[in-house]
Amino acid sequence: MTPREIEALLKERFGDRIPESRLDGLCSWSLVDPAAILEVARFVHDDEKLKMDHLELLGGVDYKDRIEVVYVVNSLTYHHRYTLKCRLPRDNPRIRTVESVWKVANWHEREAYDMFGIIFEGHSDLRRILCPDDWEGYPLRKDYTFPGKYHDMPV
Amino acid sequence: MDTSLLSQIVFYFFAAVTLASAAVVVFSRSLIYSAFGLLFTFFGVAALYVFLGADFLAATQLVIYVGGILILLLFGVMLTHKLYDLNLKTETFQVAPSVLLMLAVFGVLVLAMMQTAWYNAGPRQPEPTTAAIGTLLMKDFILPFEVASVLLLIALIGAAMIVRRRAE
Amino acid sequence: MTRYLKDLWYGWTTTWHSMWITIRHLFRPNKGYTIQYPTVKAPLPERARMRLFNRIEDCIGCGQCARACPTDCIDIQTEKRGKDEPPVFASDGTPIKLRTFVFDIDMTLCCYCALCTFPCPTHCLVMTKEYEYAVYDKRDHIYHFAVDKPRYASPAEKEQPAAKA
Amino acid sequence: MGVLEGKFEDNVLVTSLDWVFNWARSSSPWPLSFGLACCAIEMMATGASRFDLDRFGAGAYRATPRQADIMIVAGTVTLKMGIRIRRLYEQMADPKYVISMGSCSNNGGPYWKYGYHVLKGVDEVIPVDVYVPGCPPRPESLLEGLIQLKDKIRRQTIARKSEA
Amino acid sequence: MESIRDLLELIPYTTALPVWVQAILPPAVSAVILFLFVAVLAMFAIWLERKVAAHMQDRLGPMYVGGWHGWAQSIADTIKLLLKEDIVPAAADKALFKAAPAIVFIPSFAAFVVLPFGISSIVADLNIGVLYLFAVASLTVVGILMAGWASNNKYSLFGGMRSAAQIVSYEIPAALSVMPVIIIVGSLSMQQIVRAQTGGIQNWFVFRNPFTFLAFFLYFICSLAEVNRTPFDIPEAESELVAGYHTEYSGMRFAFFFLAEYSNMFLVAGIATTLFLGGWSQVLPAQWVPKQLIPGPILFFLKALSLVFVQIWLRWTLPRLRVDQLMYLCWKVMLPLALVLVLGAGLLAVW
Amino acid sequence: MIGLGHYLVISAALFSLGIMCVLTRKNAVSVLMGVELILNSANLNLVAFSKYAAGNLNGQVFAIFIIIVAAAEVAVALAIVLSMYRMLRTVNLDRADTLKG
Amino acid sequence: MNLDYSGDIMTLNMGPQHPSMHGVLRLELKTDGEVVVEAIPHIGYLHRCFEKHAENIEYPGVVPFTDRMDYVAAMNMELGYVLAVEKLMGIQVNDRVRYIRIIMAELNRIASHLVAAGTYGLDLGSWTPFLHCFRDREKILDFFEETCGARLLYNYNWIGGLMFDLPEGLERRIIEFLDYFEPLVEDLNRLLSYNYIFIKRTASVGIIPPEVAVSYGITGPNLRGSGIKFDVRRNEPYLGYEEFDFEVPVGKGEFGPVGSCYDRYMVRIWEVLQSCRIIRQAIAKLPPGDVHATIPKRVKPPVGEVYMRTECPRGELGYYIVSDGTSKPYRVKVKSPCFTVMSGFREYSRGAMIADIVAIVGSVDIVLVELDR
Repeated sequence: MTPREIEALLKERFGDRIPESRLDGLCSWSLVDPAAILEVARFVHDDEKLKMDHLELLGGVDYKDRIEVVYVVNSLTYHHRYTLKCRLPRDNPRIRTVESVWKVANWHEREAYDMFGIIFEGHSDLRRILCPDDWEGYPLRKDYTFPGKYHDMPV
Repeated sequence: MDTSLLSQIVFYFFAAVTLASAAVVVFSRSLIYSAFGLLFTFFGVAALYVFLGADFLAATQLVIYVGGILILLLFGVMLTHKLYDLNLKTETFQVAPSVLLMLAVFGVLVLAMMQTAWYNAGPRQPEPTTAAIGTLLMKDFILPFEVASVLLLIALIGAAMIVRRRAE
Repeated sequence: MTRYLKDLWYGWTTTWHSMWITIRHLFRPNKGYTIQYPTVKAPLPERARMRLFNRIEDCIGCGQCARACPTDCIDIQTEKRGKDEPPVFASDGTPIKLRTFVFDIDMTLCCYCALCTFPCPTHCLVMTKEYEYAVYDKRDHIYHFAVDKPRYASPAEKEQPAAKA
Repeated sequence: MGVLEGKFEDNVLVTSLDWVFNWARSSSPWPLSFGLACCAIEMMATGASRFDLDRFGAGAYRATPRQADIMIVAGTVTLKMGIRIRRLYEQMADPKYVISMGSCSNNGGPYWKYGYHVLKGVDEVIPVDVYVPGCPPRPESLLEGLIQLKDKIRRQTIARKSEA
Repeated sequence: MESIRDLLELIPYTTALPVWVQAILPPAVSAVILFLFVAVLAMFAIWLERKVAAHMQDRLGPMYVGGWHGWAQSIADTIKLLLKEDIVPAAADKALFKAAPAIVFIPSFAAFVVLPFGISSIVADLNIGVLYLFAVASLTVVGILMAGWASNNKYSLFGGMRSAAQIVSYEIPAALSVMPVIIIVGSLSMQQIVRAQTGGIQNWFVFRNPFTFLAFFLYFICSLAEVNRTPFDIPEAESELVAGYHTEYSGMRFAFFFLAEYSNMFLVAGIATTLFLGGWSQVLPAQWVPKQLIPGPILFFLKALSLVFVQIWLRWTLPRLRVDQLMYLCWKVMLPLALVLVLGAGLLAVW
Repeated sequence: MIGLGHYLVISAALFSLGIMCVLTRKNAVSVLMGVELILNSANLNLVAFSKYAAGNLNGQVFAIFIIIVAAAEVAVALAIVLSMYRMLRTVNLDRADTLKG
Repeated sequence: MNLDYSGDIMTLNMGPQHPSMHGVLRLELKTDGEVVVEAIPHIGYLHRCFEKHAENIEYPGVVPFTDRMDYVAAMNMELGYVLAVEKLMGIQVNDRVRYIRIIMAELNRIASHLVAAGTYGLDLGSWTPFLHCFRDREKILDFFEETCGARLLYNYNWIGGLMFDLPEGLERRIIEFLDYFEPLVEDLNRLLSYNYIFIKRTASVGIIPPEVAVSYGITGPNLRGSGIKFDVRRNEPYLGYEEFDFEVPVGKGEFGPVGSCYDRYMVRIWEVLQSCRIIRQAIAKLPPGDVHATIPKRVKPPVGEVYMRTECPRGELGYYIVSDGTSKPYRVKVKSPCFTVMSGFREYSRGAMIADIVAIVGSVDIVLVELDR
């Protein structure tokens, strides 16, 4: 399926919960209402025509005024790919976890939590993954200030 | 004669090793130390067998007691406790009465020994015992030998049956 | 039972196959695989990228290398040459308008990507084939190439020098 | 340092003992098989057929720090790992030496500037004897670093250092 | 022992020494000689292993230490290990931790006593030689368990337990695979066993009958397992258990483990040589060459070292087994095979 | 000169130590060790008598039987101890009272 | 003999420094005797903040950092990044650049798989294959060094072109190398892959069923080892891979269930041969051209975002790049194949023995820096 068809399918199914889409050859994406992400995820995973059973990438992007969560999904059956995005407020970003749809989301979400402080509600094991447990701050946010010292080692 | 003096020294040495390590077995609070004490007891007893001219028996003692029973016991100690726990302590109870009892038993035994006039066959030159023991086992003691082998088989199967985990 | 015997047979034969390979390697003369390093040194290819070197007499102090460096391991400080000074030229004829009084390369930061050597207008910054420079003190890995001393004691005395990376 | 150090005055016997000890130590530096990142691959390549670390007697990679003599810090040391590296170093038996291999462990390397999670040089946590440059160093560079380390070991003495 | 006593008598004034010194001197001297011998042997085996491994892997191995092909490499290693700091972990059980290396090393050292290097070069020709070997070998297990447990390290403990289970199990097929030889000779004395094989290669027990032929391979494989060599080196499997039971050992104590491992290697090779390859007896049939041309001890070493070489060869070829596969091999393959061999050899002997 | 009496005394001491071990220990494995001591002392007696008193090897043969029985006994006993540990999470013999009413 | 001791759960820490952990992975093993009840991976011991660096460095300067992510297959790593930026900027490279990139990527794939196979042998206690693999890998590294001057981290693929053209006569030498190398794969197989101990150690261990593999987003040889025929080079071709004739090997489950360690390992070995085929074709078709022709003077992509995925030796590598129109990327997010593989480790390692854990970690062939970035 082409991105245009996927977008049409999503629009048809979810209507105004897909507020915005951009279809170019580089990375076609649709914006998804954060509240509906789990439904949309389950839909694209289960739908017979989509069968997006492969979550390629889940990550955050800090846009200074908002944080976006990006889901790149892919189908091993039909070899098509699509991107979903959710816009979250910068302070206290919260979104439902898609762990129940793609198991790999577990670690991806932990990483996004570690790097951006996005809290995934319903996640089974939301801990820091790359940084040590007692790390402070969310390193990939644009306003992140480097800590001076960690334990007794200079940073 | 110098060799008899030397052999006496060695005898007393091994006797001391045996008894001291047996004491460790009994009095040590740590199970592992008990087990390793047992190693030296077995070793000392094996040495005493050599003194008694029982070379085959000494080797058998080492093979079976040290190589088999002691390892089994060690495994038993380690398996029945937290594996990586260094403090495998064991409790003791009734210490005072058993010390009394022990002394009493020892006294009675030694007294009885003193009182008995043992028949002494006289000193004999030690000779290889392996072939003779084999002949004895296969001729005079064939029935006990067979019984023992059956016993071993039963014990083997029984042990395996007992430890086997039942399929839940 | 056949499976058991088959297992045994496979185990036995494949072990021999493996052993045949290793024994062949043992008795085959070592076909010069090993380079006995301190006595024999393998020739490096033409393009080998090792330690950075700067021919300071050709350097015009433009600072393009420092900008290209992804790890900021090049530290250049320059000042404008005075009008009264005789003009200096690099070997390819480019006039050197800046006096480079600090040109330090910290080789402990360098990632040997050679991105700095390409923008150099006079090709004075090159990666050499020198790779044997282990040291006991890591400060010895900072290479100072500049030979000139700054003429003006403080930048405030003259206007701020052009490139300060 | 080891068992005997610092107990003797300097004399002829000590000098010849020194020679024997240093010869032994410099001839068999067993490395800890401990790789972190890119440089670990080059360390493996150094141990492999082409360069063969074993020619110097340093091929016996030990898996446990207790039996190793030199620690080749090959790769980026992160803060999370720094604590462990210090512990590993403490577990090694004297005399022990450290070769810092590659830019990252020398000084943080490419990750020096924005690496919030990278230790700026392994010498922040453990003392380093030889710094081998490169990113990653060629196997020859590591061998050269090892030779430098041997030179350093050969200059050691068990004689009591004068109080200076 | 006798020869050493003779040797000592040549030295003047020994008769003037106190009686007990006179009594204790010969065994002591022979023990020291034996120890040096074992140490040198182990060092040579280590060097050999490194060189052979290197060449199998298209490398060169030690090249510089001592000059020609790094012949002094093991010496340097040993001196260095002896000089290294001797760490006793704070959490370890100190007494057992310190005792374990000795308990591991002493049996492998003591077992050399009954190895017949030549017609007269044997320290003690016990009439229960083979049994003695197995008795002494069983002591090693205790030392390994001790080391594993006393280190207070989970890897060590795993290594110790694995090793103990492995050695105890493999002792059974190993002992059984020796039985065919003993049945044929009718004696447990090592020297007698060798004497039964004199007269050339056709008299060696490997080639005596099919049962002994198979028994040789069986014994060799079991002995590999008993000395923890690849493919049976799971107790010290580097990639799994770091270094097994000697993970926490450093310096001199580790050197003892190391020495024990390599002297054990030579020991089992020596036993296999004695039992199956004719020990010090000559290779060529006596019909062709009636007199023994090469001295016995040299022949013995050549035979044993070639077996050591096979051990090394195997080690650098094969991956290692898993614990359960190892036990499977022991109980389901080796043991039935060994029993069949004993039965067959017995029937053959009776018949 | 070492005689029969020496061995008998050692054996008696071993025996009483074994008795002591069996009596004072609560741990099942410890009790097994005590039993081993007792068996060893009996063995020592047998072998000593076989040398000094009997003059034949019957005593040694009996000792071999005892060793065999000891091996079997330890195997079974340890199996019992292990399964007891698995069920009760302890090897304290006082706790093995599930047969009590 | 079964070594399950007592039912006591014991926690065993494998790593971060452990000989078999391919770097500094830490596994928290909950063991019951020899059986691992649960293996929990802890990562981040090599987190080198690649994404932070990428945001602070100009586009061409990121390439050396992508090299350092998967240092065993640096050519492939930088290729993915470079392709992503080129896609964003709309640069069409000429055929010579494409073919050289393919040759280099495939050579690098061979080198990477050789490391994987060699260290896998090492994990299972067999040293010699490791050194034999490294011996042949050295020859590949020699080609790289001749071409771009570095052995391991190349910075060879530039945005819009290549650092250098191939040196004189390299094509011929690569062909010579392939002629020498292809028979040696059979040697390696006889030494390691067909060894019965090796098969027994791997063939029924660490099974990743296809549905688990898909759910955990496992890609590359690990996915193909589970029997799913998916290869980005074939299914979403880039660089003109569609012009090449090669097969996508999948795990066959010859000696056990499909998706075992053995299948994953063998897929790599077969892939090596397929890469040889691709290289031969690419060299045969190599057109003339200028490799610097399309390199932009200044890399300043338009505002936008791009997702580009390539087939790396370890699996599918994706770059998600957000550009804000400046000369530095606004955000670079990497989809790292090792990360997804390890995320499922807890599931497919359950019930293995301690020795199997080593076999499984080796068989999924992770590179820790790529895992942690």
